[in-house]
Amino acid sequence: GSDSESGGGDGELRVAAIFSGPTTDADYNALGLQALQALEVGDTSYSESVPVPDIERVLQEYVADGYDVIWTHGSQFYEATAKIAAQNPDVYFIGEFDGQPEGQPENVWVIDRNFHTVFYPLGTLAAELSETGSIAYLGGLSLPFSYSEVHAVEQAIADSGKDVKVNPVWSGDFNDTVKAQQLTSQLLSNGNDVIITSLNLGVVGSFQAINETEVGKTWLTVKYTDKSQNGPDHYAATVKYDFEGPLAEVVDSIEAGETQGHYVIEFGRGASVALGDKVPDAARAAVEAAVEGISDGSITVELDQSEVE
Amino acid sequence: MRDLAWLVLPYVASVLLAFVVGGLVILALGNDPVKAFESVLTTSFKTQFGFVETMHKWVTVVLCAYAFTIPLATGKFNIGAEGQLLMGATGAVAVGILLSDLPMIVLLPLVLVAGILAGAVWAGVSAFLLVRFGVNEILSTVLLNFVSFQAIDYVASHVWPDRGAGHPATIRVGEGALLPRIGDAPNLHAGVILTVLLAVALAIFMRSTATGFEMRAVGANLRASLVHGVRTSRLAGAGLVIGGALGGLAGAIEVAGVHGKMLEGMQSNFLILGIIVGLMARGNLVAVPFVAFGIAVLEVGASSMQRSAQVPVEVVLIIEAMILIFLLLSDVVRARFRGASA
Amino acid sequence: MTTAGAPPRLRMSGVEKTFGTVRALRSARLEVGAHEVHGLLGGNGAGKTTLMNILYGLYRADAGLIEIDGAQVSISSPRDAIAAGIGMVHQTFLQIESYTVTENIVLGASGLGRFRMDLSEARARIVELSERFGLAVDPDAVVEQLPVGVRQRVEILKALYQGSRILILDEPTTNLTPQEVDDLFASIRTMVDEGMSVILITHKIRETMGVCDRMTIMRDGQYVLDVDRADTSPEHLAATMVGEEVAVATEDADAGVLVAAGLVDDEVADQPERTVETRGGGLSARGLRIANDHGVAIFDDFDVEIAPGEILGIAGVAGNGQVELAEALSGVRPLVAGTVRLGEWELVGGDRQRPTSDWLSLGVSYVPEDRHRDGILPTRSITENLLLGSQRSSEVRSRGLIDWRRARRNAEEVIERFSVRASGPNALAGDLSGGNIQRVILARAFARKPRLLVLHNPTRGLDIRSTQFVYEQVHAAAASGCAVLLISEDLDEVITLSDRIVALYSGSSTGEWARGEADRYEIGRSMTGLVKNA
Amino acid sequence: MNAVTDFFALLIPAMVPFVLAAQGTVLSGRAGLFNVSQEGLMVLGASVGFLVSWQVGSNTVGLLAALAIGGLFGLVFAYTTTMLRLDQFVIGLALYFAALGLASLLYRAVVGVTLEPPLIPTLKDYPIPLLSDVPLLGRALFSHDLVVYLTFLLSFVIWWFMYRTSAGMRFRAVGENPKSADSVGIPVLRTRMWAGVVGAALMTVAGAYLPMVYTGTFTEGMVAGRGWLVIALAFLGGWRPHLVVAGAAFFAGMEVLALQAQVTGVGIPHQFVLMLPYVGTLVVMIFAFRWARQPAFLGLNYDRESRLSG
Ligand SMILES: Nc1ncnc2c1ncn2[C@@H]1O[C@H](COP(=O)(O)OP(=O)(O)OP(=O)(O)O)[C@@H](O)[C@H]1O
Ligand SMILES: Nc1ncnc2c1ncn2[C@@H]1O[C@H](COP(=O)(O)OP(=O)(O)OP(=O)(O)O)[C@@H](O)[C@H]1O
Ligand SMILES: [Mg+2]
Ligand SMILES: [Mg+2]
Repeated sequence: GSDSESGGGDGELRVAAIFSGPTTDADYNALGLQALQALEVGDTSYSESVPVPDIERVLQEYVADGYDVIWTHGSQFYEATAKIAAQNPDVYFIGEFDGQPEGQPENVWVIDRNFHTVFYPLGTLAAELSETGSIAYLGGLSLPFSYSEVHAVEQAIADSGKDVKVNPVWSGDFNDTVKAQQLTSQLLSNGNDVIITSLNLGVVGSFQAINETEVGKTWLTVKYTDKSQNGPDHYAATVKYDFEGPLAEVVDSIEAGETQGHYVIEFGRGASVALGDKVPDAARAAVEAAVEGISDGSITVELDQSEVE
Repeated sequence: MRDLAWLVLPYVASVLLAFVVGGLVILALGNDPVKAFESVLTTSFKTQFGFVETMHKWVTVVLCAYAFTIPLATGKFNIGAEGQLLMGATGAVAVGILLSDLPMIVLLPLVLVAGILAGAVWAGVSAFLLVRFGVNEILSTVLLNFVSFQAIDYVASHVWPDRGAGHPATIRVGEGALLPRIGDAPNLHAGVILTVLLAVALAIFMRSTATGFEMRAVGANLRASLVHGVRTSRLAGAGLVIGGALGGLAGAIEVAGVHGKMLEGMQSNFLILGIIVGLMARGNLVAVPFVAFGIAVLEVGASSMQRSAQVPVEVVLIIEAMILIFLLLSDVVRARFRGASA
Repeated sequence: MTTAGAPPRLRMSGVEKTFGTVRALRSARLEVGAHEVHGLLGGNGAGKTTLMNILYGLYRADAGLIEIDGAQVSISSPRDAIAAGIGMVHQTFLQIESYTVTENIVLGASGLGRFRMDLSEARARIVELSERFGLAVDPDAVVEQLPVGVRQRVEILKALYQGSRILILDEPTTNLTPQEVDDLFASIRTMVDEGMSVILITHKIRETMGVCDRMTIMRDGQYVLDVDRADTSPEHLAATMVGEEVAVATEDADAGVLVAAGLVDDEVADQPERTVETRGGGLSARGLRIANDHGVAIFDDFDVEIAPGEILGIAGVAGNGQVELAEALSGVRPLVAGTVRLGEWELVGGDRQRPTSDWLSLGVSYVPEDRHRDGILPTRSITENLLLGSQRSSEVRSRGLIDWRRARRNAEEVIERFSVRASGPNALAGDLSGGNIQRVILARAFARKPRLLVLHNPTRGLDIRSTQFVYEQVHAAAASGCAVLLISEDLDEVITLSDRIVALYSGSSTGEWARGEADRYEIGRSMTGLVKNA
Repeated sequence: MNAVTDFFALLIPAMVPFVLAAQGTVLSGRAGLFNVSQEGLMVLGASVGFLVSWQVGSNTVGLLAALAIGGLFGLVFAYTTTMLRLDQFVIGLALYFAALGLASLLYRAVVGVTLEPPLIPTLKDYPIPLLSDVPLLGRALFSHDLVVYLTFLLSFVIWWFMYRTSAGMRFRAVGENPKSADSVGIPVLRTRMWAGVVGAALMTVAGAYLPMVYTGTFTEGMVAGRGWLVIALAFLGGWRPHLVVAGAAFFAGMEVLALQAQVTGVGIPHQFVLMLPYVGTLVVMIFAFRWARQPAFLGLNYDRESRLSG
């Protein structure tokens, strides 16, 4: 299956992508599809809603179908990607990971999502915005990358010198809007005034909850795509991701014969922080300074994946 | 021979009809139905890999179907195969990780037994509540599924988490915990043989042992069985426990044969597939493996349908629904036909 | 009773009905006049119930005509039937167990409206009806707690409440005492006097002769004959019902056939002498305390002794502890207290009660009253049904597994020997007729060479031929030294078969008679707890 | 006090989807129909309810559309099981699949791939005058959207219908003993048909409530197993409309408590906290033998001419 039947001519790459959720999610998977479709290659194809237990099979099928480059969008797929890559040295793979994987095969590119670094400015922002001294981190599954996000936020708050406490909670599902709504209401009524979310679609529920509260007192931050229209009055910031640039760059490198590599997403390279209009200037300045500091290397965000609870 | 034809015909006819209706849906969505169905029917057989994947799926579907069918023989609905599978997987990885240094000859049996026991215990909770307190088994098995989701999340993120997985998963079990492989790579795991043997043994068990007979008797008429010396409530409980053990074995084989670890989501939709196979086989244990094979081909093929013809995954669900409905309808048609010709 | 010229109250003609491959009715017909009690007679499976179900709209006829008072009516559901003035009391009561008498009676009534649920008016009418027709019930009782006799009155009241002009009673007397039967017949007479027509299905010729004005006889789904009572005799009816071959047999009237037909009065029944050797080794149950399903002890300190070869008959009205007693003495219902010994074996004693399977293997065979509910696996083959209960015995197994080949051969033999009418050993038990189901159950019971046989209503609803067959088997078992406990609500049966009779009322014995001493009405009175024969 | 108020303010809306779908289940069940497609129907209701609200710009129309599509599915269920007498369990599962597939397919067809999920306004709260001013619990109990009030009103109406009207007495008879009901002229099949239709319609409305109150948008996983729990709830409530409300309160209460426990941090891993509602229900069921009975003919098809279904 392909978007362009005529593709696959000489020198034209055939690229396949595998997504973990539906591409209609207006979030992580939609971003992926957008990046895939922006590629200027011979032929693209994708599978969506592929559960982790099925990933090896789908990878194998794409290999059998003769695709040149296969991209798995989501770090849960990395292990299988590396495994299949080792078995198929003639096919190129792009996997995603948080950090630097060990034993990366010759034919695998890694896109490092670098979440912890990107979350640091949110910690700075929260420290500035919080009046109650109590903020919350609302995640989906308690995975190592979400622990690293929490630690990065804590590091930023410590660096800011403010006395603010982070309360991490997990809804158990990145897309469960209902649980997110209920948890957010609870968090707010418990005095947390900034909610840093690390959810996919679930955040829509969080907006519903925060919209019930007083404007200017409570704030919400978002991951991946700009969802400010859900609650512009409480919207503080998005850490925006864009896979278009990184993917194109990686595919170009592969075409150029560079088959292995580690592409780190950074500010300006696939990631950015966008702030809401309502955010006060002081906070805005602090965030900009943090982004600046990370980019010029004066701030190093530690990758700490140890458990929080 | 004619009887066999009568048995197989409705399955074939309903699959065909379902494909016709599904094809219309695909056409309406602007995709190519011929291409889509071609990949559904050939993915499992075109490559050795496709076949291996199909057989591995078959193993789990068959076991989950038994997990549903055997309690059903005693009139009990086990809707808990996914919880039992997950707990079986938990038991299997626990042994496979804790005793990872043991040689295969010792470790592998322990892993499988741990899976079986864990599944049996999990279903045993429902069985106990049923026999002792009369708690409806549909209710308890459904609820225990939800409990098991949380339990394995805990195990996969706190007890033996694999930090690099990017997904809640445990670290890998020891080498000795893995099922041996048959033939050249890509190859089948030995769980396939185990399942075939088990299918034969279960068919004999239900047909020709006193306990198997009693189970069927209880399903046919509980009161009459009681009056004739069958310990009915114990048997209904036993049916659930055996079903749970098979669900647990499915989990252990997924660990030892497919993933080498436990990971969230590994229950996939095996619960529903198992129930469907059980219902399509109409409780006939001999038919279960064959129906399960058809479903495994369909499942593997379906996901390739979206790859090769870019048909949305949802359509597969709709086709599966159609197959079920047409299969039932074929009964009605057959009854009318026979009545008319008699 | 029809006056010449005027059309009859009901006329059914040319009725055809096929179930799958069974032709249940072939051009059946029936004519019932006004002010008439009309008997509908025939053996098991003759099509009586089917014909009436068609009249009541429960079955759809393949062909046929129904006329009421000369006008053709079309009845496609019970609703239509009720509207046409037809009421039916089914063989198995169609009641909502958890509802009260009043609720059950008014359930389908049209006068109630959709929403308003004021039952007081209805209640008053029920009280009035029950007085008028002599059908005493408590309108506020919950149906599941009522004895069978009362539940039957509820069914009749239901039909009366709906304003039926034609009332169908399908085997209404099976569970009643002689007194209750008399009361029922009195009520029927009142109804007929008020202008109703009653159709009475029964296997008992004596009852037919006692109450019916006219009768129709069916055989194999066909109309055979209809006659006025005055123009027939019991012998003639019996002969017509069972068909020619047996008609010859009635010449040298075997008492069994006659009793089975309900033909004989007790005076007539000078039963053949039977000698019972009184030797040890029979059943000895002492100090029985037995509770019902609600945990209430119905029997307290009750004793039963049966010698080998002896038939002990328990006479009683349903609901006086028969089910509990039968189940307790067959090991199905645990005792609260007491001991049970069978020969040298202690089945219950001390604190120990052996499980049912032990009772079975020690030679206790139980033929339960409700054969569909307790006796068979309806969706299983005859072969499997015959195996039920002995699946753990070494006789049916080879190398640990059940030997189905042998079981099937055994089933073929049984079908042959007990003349079960079935397509073969693979036929499903649920598809058999009541009489044939009973044959399978008896075959299973006898195959174990029982030392104690507990029979509960073994011939209820069976036709003459099947009944006679059961009696022969019981005699054969007793002759081989088996102790037999016969619990039956059919007094004729108890009197004919038993060596000793005990009347049961409310969990205690209200009288005991030796063979030949018994008088129907005296036993009947004891059954209602009126007299205590010391 | 704040905590208690919060608890009830969260509890009431959390109950709504459970109550609506469970009343639908009970209504079908009391007529003898055991429909197990709740999960699928709720997802479908959420999808259709959302999509129609979004396109038309009216949540009321969205709710009605969800009602209609549920009725349609109910009609298929009721027709195939009463008229054709197909197995209820299989048909229920088939409809579960079909509904699940249709829900996603419709969303894909109408919305497709976008980075900005469409939004609908969530339902407005209408505080009940006077009652909502009662101190302490007034606001928590009496300041909700109209669907909340309608849900509780409907539960009362269903209870009243079943136990206080003669039509309800007949209705229950159909699930207890269809042959008896038939024999007194109650139209068994027609009763089952409409019970199946209304029951399924309530299930889809229950699903439609989720996007309308919690999120303003549709996501595939938003029902998150609630449909399966509804089946458990029907058994928990002994198939009685009033006990089902109590059961839903218990269920939703445990769910809210579990969240609250997590937020306040009770020091045990959140997975165990999230198990609470399910384990709690199992424990309650141990004591539920008093009321836990089910309609005698639940899940069995009625065939007038077959003795086995009488
Ligand atoms: N519901 C049914 N389904 C299939 N066959 C039936 C059904 N009811 C009756 N039959 C068939 O119709 C024939 C006539 O049955 P029917 O019930 O009318 O007999 P009957 O005269 O009432 O017998 P009995 O004296 O035993 O009550 C039976 O032999 C049986 O095979
Ligand atoms: N579902 C069915 N399939 C086939 N035959 C049936 C069915 N239902 C009833 N029958 C037949 O109808 C006939 C009469 O039915 P009926 O209910 O009167 O039974 P019966 O012989 O009188 O026994 P009992 O009095 O114990 O119910 C029997 O021959 C029975 O086998
Ligand atoms: Mg009959
Ligand atoms: Mg009969």
